Amino acid sequence: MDKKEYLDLYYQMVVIRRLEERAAELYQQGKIGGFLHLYIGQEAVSTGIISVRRPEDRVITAYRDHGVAINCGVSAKEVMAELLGKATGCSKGKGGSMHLADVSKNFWGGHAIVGAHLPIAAGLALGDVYQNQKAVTICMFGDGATNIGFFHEALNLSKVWNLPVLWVCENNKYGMGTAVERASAVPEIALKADAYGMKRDQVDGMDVIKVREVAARMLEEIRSGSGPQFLEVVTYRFRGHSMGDPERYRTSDEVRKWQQDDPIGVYHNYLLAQGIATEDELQKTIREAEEEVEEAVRFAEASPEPAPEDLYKHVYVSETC
Amino acid sequence: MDKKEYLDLYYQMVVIRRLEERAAELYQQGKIGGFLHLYIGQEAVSTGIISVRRPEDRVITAYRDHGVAINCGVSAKEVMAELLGKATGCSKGKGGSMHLADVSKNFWGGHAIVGAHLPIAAGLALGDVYQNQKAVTICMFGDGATNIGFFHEALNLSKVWNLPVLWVCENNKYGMGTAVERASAVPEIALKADAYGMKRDQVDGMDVIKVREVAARMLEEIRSGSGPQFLEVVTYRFRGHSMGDPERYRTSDEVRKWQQDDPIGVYHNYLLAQGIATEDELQKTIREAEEEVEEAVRFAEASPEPAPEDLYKHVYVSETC
Amino acid sequence: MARITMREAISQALWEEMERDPKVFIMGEEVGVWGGTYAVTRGFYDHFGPDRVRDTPISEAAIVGAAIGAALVGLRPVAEIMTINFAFVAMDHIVNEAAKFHYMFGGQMVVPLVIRTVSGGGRQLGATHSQTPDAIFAHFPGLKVVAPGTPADAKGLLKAAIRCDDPVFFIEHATLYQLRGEVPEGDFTIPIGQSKVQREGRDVTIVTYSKMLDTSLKAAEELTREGIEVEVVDLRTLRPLDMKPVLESVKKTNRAVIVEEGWKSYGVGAEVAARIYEEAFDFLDAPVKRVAQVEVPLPYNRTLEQMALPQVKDVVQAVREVL
Amino acid sequence: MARITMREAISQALWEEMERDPKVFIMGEEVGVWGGTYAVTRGFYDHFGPDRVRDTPISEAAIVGAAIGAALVGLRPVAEIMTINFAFVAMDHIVNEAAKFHYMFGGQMVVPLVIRTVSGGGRQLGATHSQTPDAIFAHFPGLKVVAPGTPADAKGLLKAAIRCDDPVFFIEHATLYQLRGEVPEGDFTIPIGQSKVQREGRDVTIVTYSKMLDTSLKAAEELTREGIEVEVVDLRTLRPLDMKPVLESVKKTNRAVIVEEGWKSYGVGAEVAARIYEEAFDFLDAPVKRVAQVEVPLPYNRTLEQMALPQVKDVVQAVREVL
Ligand SMILES: Cc1ncc(C[n+]2csc(CCOP(=O)(O)OP(=O)(O)O)c2C)c(N)n1
Ligand SMILES: Cc1ncc(C[n+]2csc(CCOP(=O)(O)OP(=O)(O)O)c2C)c(N)n1
Ligand SMILES: [Mg+2]
Ligand SMILES: [Mg+2]
Repeated sequence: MDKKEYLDLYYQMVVIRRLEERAAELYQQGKIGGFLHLYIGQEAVSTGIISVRRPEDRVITAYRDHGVAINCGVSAKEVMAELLGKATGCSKGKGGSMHLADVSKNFWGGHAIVGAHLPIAAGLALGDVYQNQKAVTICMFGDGATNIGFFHEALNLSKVWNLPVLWVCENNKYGMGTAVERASAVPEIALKADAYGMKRDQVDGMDVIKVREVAARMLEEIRSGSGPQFLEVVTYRFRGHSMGDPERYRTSDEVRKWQQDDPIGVYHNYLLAQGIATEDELQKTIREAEEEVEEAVRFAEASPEPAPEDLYKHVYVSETC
Repeated sequence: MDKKEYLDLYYQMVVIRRLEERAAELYQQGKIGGFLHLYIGQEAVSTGIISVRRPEDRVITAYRDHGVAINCGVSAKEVMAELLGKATGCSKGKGGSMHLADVSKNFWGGHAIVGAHLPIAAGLALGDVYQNQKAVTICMFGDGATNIGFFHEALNLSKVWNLPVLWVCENNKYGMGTAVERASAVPEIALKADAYGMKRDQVDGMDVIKVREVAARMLEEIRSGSGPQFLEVVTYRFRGHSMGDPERYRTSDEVRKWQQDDPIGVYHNYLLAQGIATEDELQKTIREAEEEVEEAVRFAEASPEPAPEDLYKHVYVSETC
Repeated sequence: MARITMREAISQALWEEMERDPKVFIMGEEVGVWGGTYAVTRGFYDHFGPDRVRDTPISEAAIVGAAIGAALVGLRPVAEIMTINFAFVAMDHIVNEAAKFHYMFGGQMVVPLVIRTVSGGGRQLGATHSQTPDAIFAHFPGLKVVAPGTPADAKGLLKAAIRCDDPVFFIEHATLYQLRGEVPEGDFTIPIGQSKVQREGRDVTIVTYSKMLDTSLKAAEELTREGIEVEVVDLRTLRPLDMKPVLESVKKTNRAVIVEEGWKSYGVGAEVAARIYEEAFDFLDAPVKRVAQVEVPLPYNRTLEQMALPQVKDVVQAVREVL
Repeated sequence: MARITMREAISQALWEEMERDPKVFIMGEEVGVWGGTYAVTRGFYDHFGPDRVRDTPISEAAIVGAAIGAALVGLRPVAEIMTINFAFVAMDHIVNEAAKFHYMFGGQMVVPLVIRTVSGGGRQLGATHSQTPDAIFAHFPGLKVVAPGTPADAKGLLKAAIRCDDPVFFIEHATLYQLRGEVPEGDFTIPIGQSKVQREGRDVTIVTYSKMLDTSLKAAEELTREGIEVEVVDLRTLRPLDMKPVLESVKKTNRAVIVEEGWKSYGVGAEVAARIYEEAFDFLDAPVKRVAQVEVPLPYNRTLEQMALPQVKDVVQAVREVL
């Protein structure tokens, strides 16, 4: 990586963080509705992984998708506009926070039924294999999602058909209020890969560089025909499951402990310690990121609502066929 | 085991074999309808396992259920009557071959949606735990069933809640026409238990004594609080998946090879070799078993059809509640 | 009578039944430590303990499946499916197992199971999380489907459901939890399978249920000012469907409007309309009107979403049209 | 025109589309080596190879889910769900994903997917394996639901479904595969969403689809002997539902009977009846009759099963009753 690339990772993480902090405010003001699942604390995961994907590699994730969208190259404007339900949003205001997508960026959503996108990810990869396209599908999901049947069926199918999928479990320790060990027979999620004869690894998700390195290796191996692989990324969400979570299931001490490993802070220190960037440069980067987010907010607020007739559009590609 | 017990296992296997051979004939004559899945070749599996269950232990299986029913103590009469759709059948003629059950024998069916009975098995065991009853639930299913989501959810739940379930996979090498290695990421099914941190074992399913011994040990451990365990029984079905299977997926050579290990033949030789029984005694046992089956056929044929008004019965326990 | 919310009424029903019968227990996602996503089971975990208020993994099929198993051996599980949108994941266990065992095994198995779930749109949750597909569950014989519209009905029907020996699919509405109403003190049940006149009137019959009862009552209020007296019949149970109060009302008013929140095609209104015609054809002075959701996957944008959902004004207009 | 079976017609449609377009492929349980449980894809595996005729594990959710994924990136998968009874296992992917992506993501995703499945009772398979719950799939906007009743329609509609950019749930009937009919030679499609008069008559309109078309035509034959001329309208597509030919017919005959194999409550007949009343109320001389399955989980015993299923005599009687 050259310096620009290092700084770009930093920039992306700060954009995600700031965008979500602003989204939380807009939610409180009633400008964003529905569910809002913040990625704060987990930014290093998607930032690290997606930094080593190629444009032809496909990305698909769950409803905790703002960060993934940004990392895939969806503009903060389009993300923010979608959160505000505007016609300029990446899903034209019809999807909302949980259903972001931008097919032109090879970002396939934003899926709100837990685990349902895993078989779909296998299908994306199948499409590439069928059409002799050399691409990997990166599929991200939570620890909680590993207990639903979809997970099992998708992983099994991907191995039986040797599909190029990188399965990424973001183990943030809880599925809503349920701690991993209360919901999963094996608390070390990576072990689940053994039931599918799949190569697996585990990495510290608070360190963007470590995540990036592991992902780079795995993606390369998959590209070379290894078949699907499984990566458990150990991370933590600093905020509630979604807005309005009473958080009765964990102590604030626990949260504080994890916040000491804030992925942005960790990376900040790393860049300084390695002499890759100066504090001034990082501050400048932060200001630029904040400016991008503020502009996104302005853009989103100024954008038009979908037209009433949009309600009836896109139910079918064609009524008659 | 005393001699009577040894001979009883032999007797049960011959009843199952003979009952199914007769059922196949009655099917050809149009007296049995629907699907008929024969257990021929697999008799040692359920005979061995169920021989060590206690009355309070619950048994549940898939649609290949004639043998399991017999081993659980359902009479050949009631099984045969059910196959003929008679009012005297164990499910009153409403269930048919795939849906045998006899709750009074702690046999909970006969389930025709692949894998759907696995979560139900977990629930039976949960019921026992909840009511402080010391019983194990024995849940049997095929190799093909290990690829459906239900399998995953049920095994995971059983471990998370430490439920007393013995999961028994009858690996007969095929799910319909699909060989295990074409459908399962790991061809050695027992490995799947590792994803649930479950104790596991594998046993030769053509040898009723071996099956019995492993099952006895596992049931004992589960009774002592080990939590769920997983047993893969390697076996083979000598007949088609159900009546009318074109069997394009395997060679007759392969079938013949397995038939050399016919579980009844293997056990027959074992009883002779160990000096437990004489050929005469075994022939007498065979004749008794055949007589029971013939009587069952007579009983079933002579039994009445359900009354027309039975069509409307048992949709609800009570229309008003 | 106390004036309490729907949430309190449902919570009371569960609490009282659990106190009454040790065989009753709750299982589902976030029912325990969290206190229920809709706060219905808040305090239950501490009071009844983890064995009777069981948090589950995210495994809807296993939730319903395991609850069936426990019901078979004599317990009375209340399985919670967080929202009806996730009930599709457990669809097989709901319609192929719970609904069929009693019949298919010749009466020897009994499944005294309640599946509680939450239906409805209007919260900007987008297409996957905003459905009201209640009708499709009511298609299956063997299952009972209940969907109350008032706190009193919710309490009485939930208690009846828990005591019922048949599997009951119990549908609450996501935006009704704050609705207040009079609820009798003490223990009472309301039989499943009885529709009820919730408001009397002579001019038009509105047939409705769940959230749309509230919407219809508001429309009725508005119409009073025009001198139109609407009778509102609440189905309360979708299966078995009790048409008696509906038919009596239609025979009196000779006009009917059916109001449901779900999509119109193959919805609840279709069945109710067909039956009204079958059994009161000669009494009708105008075709029955159906008010229902615009047939699109519900969008996130609030304006569009509200356009798609049936509103008081839509009901008012439909009533005017049948007059 | 050649006189071929339904099985041959469906098989031809698949074969020809696979020859025509390399993006078309088949996936499902036993579609390959076995040749299809209903022998529809016999010979396909040898001809097209394992990449285009993909045997899958028993994983219905993954079958539909993976087919959706492949469709998103430009392929045209034909996913087979062995019978509709197992479609409940894949319900979430059918109604929450396939049906919603195009709308929910603002039009940017397209899901040109066909799900072929087999519905119907009458083969003594017992309650879990004998359902005709077609109506519930038709409740979801975003999905198209097709259920042909003749070999020609099956061929033309299946080809149209494969070429269609929307997800199509294509329902075949388990006991129709041997049914023979005239099928045009060569390549042709029949548009999805068009009902069709399959027999002309002046006295009564029967509205039906799938297997019950055959039953209805037989009833019509029988009624001719009594001088009653029945017009039979075949819906062919359940969503979008084309009422035009139905309404035209009813306006001519003034009487209607709806015949479906599934359960009556919340079934296809309810929707069709409701729409007939909505749009042709003044033309009706008698209430519309619905002939449907007795509302029980279908029993194994042959006599009981046949009692529960709609028979020619039931249709004949219903027609007599509306006259
Ligand atoms: C099938 C299904 N069941 C339940 C839910 C409700 N739900 C939404 S998120 C969630 C927790 C998921 O946890 P995890 O997979 O760990 O992801 P995280 O939220 O921690 O990122 C649940 C239960 C759902 N959306 N879909
Ligand atoms: C959910 C579901 N999918 C498909 C089927 C059709 N089916 C019936 S048996 C079977 C094969 C099952 O194989 P396995 O589990 O190995 O059991 P075996 O028949 O070998 O005893 C299939 C695919 C079904 N009954 N249920
Ligand atoms: Mg999590
Ligand atoms: Mg098998």
